[in-house]
Amino acid sequence: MNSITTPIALFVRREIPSKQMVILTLACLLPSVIFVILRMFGAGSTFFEKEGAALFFEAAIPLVPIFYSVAAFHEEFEQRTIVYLLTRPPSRTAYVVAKFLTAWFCSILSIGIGVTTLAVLSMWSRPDFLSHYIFVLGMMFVSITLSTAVYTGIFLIFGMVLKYPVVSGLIYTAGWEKLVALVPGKLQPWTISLYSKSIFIVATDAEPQDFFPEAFKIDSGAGKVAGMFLGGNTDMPIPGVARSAATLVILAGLLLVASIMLFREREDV
Amino acid sequence: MPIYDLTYRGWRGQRTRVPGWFPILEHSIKISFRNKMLKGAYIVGVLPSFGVCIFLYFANQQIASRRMPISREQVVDISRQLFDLPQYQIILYIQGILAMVVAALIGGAGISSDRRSNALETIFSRAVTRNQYLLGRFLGVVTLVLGATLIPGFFIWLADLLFSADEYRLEATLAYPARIAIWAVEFSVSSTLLVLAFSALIKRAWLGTAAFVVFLLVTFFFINALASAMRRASDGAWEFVRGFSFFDAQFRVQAWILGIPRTKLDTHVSLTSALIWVVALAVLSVFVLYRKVRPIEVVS
Amino acid sequence: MILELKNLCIDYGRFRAVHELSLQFEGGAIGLLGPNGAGKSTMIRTVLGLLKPSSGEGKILGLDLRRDSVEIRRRVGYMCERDSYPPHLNAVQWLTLLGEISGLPERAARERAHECLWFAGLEEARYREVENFSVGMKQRVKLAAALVHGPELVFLDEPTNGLDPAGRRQMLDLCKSLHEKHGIHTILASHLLPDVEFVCSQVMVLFKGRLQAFGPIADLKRSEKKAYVVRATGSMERFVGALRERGAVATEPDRKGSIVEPPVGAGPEFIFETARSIETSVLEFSIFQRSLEDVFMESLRAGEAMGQVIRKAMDAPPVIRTAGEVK
Amino acid sequence: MNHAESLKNGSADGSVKIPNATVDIAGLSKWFGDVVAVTNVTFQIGPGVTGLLGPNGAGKSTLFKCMTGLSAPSTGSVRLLGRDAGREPDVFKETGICPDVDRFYEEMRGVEFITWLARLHGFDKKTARAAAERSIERVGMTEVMNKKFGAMSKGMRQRMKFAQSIVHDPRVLFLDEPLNGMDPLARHATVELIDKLGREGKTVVVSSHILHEVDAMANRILLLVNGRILAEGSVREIREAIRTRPHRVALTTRTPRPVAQQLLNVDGTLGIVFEAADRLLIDTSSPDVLLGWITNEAAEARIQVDELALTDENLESIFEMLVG
Repeated sequence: MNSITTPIALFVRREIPSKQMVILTLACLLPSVIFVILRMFGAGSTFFEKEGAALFFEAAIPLVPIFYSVAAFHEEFEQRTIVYLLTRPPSRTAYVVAKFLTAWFCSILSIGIGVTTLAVLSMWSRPDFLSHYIFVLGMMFVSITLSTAVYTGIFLIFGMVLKYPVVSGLIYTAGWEKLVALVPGKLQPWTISLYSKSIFIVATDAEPQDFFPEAFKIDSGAGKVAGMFLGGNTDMPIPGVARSAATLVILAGLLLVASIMLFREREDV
Repeated sequence: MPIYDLTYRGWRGQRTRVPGWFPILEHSIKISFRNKMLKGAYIVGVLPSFGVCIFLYFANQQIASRRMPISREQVVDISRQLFDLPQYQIILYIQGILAMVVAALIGGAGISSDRRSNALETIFSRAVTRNQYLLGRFLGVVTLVLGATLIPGFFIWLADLLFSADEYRLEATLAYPARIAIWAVEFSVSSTLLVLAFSALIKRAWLGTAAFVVFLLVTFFFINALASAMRRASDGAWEFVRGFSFFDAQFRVQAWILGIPRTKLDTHVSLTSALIWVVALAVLSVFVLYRKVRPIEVVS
Repeated sequence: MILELKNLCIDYGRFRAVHELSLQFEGGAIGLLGPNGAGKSTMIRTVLGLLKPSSGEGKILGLDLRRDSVEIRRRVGYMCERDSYPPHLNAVQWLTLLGEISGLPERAARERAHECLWFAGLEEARYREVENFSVGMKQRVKLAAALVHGPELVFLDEPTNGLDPAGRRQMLDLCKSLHEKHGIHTILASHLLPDVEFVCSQVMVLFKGRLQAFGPIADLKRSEKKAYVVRATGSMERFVGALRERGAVATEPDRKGSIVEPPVGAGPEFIFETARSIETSVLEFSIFQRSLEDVFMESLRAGEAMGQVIRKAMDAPPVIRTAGEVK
Repeated sequence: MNHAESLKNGSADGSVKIPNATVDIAGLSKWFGDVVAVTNVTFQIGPGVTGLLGPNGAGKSTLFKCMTGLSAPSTGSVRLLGRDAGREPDVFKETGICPDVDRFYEEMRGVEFITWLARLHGFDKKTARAAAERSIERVGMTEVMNKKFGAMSKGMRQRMKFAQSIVHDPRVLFLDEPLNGMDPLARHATVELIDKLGREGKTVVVSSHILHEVDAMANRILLLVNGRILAEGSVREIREAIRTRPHRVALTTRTPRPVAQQLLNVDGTLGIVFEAADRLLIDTSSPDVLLGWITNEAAEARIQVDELALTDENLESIFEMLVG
């Protein structure tokens, strides 16, 4: 057990005060900033479950894990600092598990801080916010926990295999997943964002189009692009919470096992 | 028969008076065109405007074929409805975005790869100063971006002029080339500075490009999300806020340079904040470039 | 006079990296020695005109350090320690660019690029990308790059770094030929004292920003002591024992042998006689000289006591990074 | 390689058996696709300092990676302390590695980084810190141990890297170019430290290109050329095994011509070259006879010897003879 906790402690120690974490956490606090500004104009009473949730589910959850998990292995391989770890007693499996848990933990932490801050701030416009939305908030955390695990697993593998993992990760989340969402039909169950969003949508008992408000479709040449990415998908299939959660858990497990196997075979350090 | 000495000889020839930035400018352009991917991107980037030219040709043919004897005002009106400043702006804006992609590909790797590969140490041990180096790098990218915006702009204007069935078209569009040129300079300078700043900020070659794109998209999404939510609350403020999204700001400034009246404009962005943001980003970029590119850095 | 410094001081903020440095280098090949943080790189950068001295005067090739920094860099070559080349360029392109930056017309720059690559022994690889070169070839490219604009003086910073023995020998031959055959004054900074000794005839030792020793290596190595370094076949202990028995002063033998001072009045034949008397033969014999390492260590000792020196050598001189360094 | 036939070749059967060997390589080959880095190498390494030499591209770093389990051999076996390092990372409790990368966790402080690495060995916080400080002290870096890596010079980083490899007091130590970038003071101290570790009975495998430094610390040499072991043993043993090359003695004297005349009559003299006006290079098949003769003549003061040296019994000339 010690051979796993020490690496985790080491990696967390490296990550917690890092510049990267500060930047990502601040980025996750941006919705709260927007909310505060709105509040000053007297608007934003439904910001949390509409625009706020959209920003978290469309931007934060798929993007934040990229940076943490790519840093986990890719940088160590590139800088070749991995040698210092591999020539120590803990096994390679232990390192993968530790890196996975660290990146996962950090993603949850950054996003969680953002979500919690926004929820607490929401009491400003609706003092009974927490008591009403405690279940929604809980489901949001369930979704964040499960989907960041899957994204972490994917990007961990990207970091081990690909040459430009950050760019590839961006192409995957900001390109592929968004593109698929625009195409109605059978492809949508192949995206992770479907499951992560479904958990939240079912919990709030909302329709997809409530979740993607018209607000994003602003009347300008540039604004239409945003509409395409954030509001195009209104006919998505919505699997139940149990099915979504199970899918995410299984996926995360498979990805972790795959990354362990990849790392055990990897040798060009 | 003499035997010549082919070993190392010194060089005592006349040195040129060319300033240090010139070879760097020349080198950056040469390098960009040696890379097949960039060359491809550049050519693809210029292509849409040719599509527009072809469209103009057929559209004008059609108008000419069913032309009836009408007054001068009507003729001018018809051609103005077919293709005028708002259309120019949309096309050129798309061209601009494509040029920005070219800039990101060329400029994003520029300074960061010099820094990362430590080539700067050797370059700065030669007769260049930091200003000359930065100027050379900057002009190298600007020239290409300028090419990718100016060439399509002028082609469209020429096509508009030549294919138009309207004999008064030249008179009506005489000011356009100058406006297009001013816009092209403004656009390429501001986007190049931004790209180079990201390139100097982030040492990994492609991460600089990625960071630039992420920066643009994130500011765009967040500013627009903020603006759309504010829209219900206040009328003037949300337009002001939208000026802080680089894409929207560029769009607004472009409309201003091209001289499109506010009433005809299909966008709600405040010109003041757009101008502030464009200038501020440029100043910030220059600052970053100066901070990050230094011959010698003292640590601790 | 190639390099003339007078009371030169260089500061980084409050840290004084070079103290009142004065020297006159008349040309030739000179080794620049000193432990890390002694001010070597500071000095090189000042002399290249990249750093402004805070006080004092300096002239290089007759050019003023403060005023003519660009002209200095036009006429001086610099081979830096770390790899330094942009990606996706072949050797000729890279050298041509550097030549043009230094003010050569384009054609001349290209011709010079080929010539320098030939000189560095890279004629077959000149159209390949520098990135794909081996360590030894990268070092050669750097050497060629330092020469492409036809400098009158070159700084070589650790030119043999990472080279294997054969590559190192070839590189040292090239460095040596710069001065001997082509009349380019050479300043060689290296941590490998044998390299410096091979290439240079003079040396300067910097320590904590001060000049500790300066002059021809042969003069510095000369020793007053009349002694010999001796190694014999068979047991050295026995040989040293015999030498001592017969009145000589001999040090404990190490891998290089023993330093023997014959008794007063006896010449070198005394040592051979002793060897013969115990039925062994002399394997190696030479007149004792201080090694360059001794000279180096002693010049540092001159400043402070040795123990202190090693500790003090590390008290926080700032780390200087050049433009590219990624950490 | 004309001298190779006089040496045993590095095949599986002929290698030297070493009692209490800690590193045991048998029939090791390693290839990456078409690239063959190491071919059928067999050797053992015991306590003491062993120098691993070879030109660039000879397969040294691949061999290092295979020995330390970072890379799995394509065929053959690698036993480190009787175990397989790739499968049983426990062996690293007694093995230290100083790789040739110049990278650390740059945002960490020196002592902190090494403490963490010590903790990976299972030390608790206090012990790890103490071990880190002790190893830093051994490499003489106590003064700067609280600096961040980003603010250290190359030589300091190099020594910190050395410190991390000895933090757990390993029995086997692999050092890949440990002296690179160090200044003469640090080199001197580090060579002494390595020499001391060897005398303490540790197995130290050290690679370096600076032959005179290897000469000063290693008592055994492994010479790797083109992915194969070309020679192993002490400098003396290797020199004696090269029988095809005559021994060369350099003699500086004020009367070179008459001396050369007489030398021609000495048994075993194969040739004499005048290298300079007063310096003779004598090729001989029996150096003992020649040296005996010179000693005798010099003792009688019949010839005046200014300098006498065996020019080819050092690592540099052996390397040149074998590798060229």
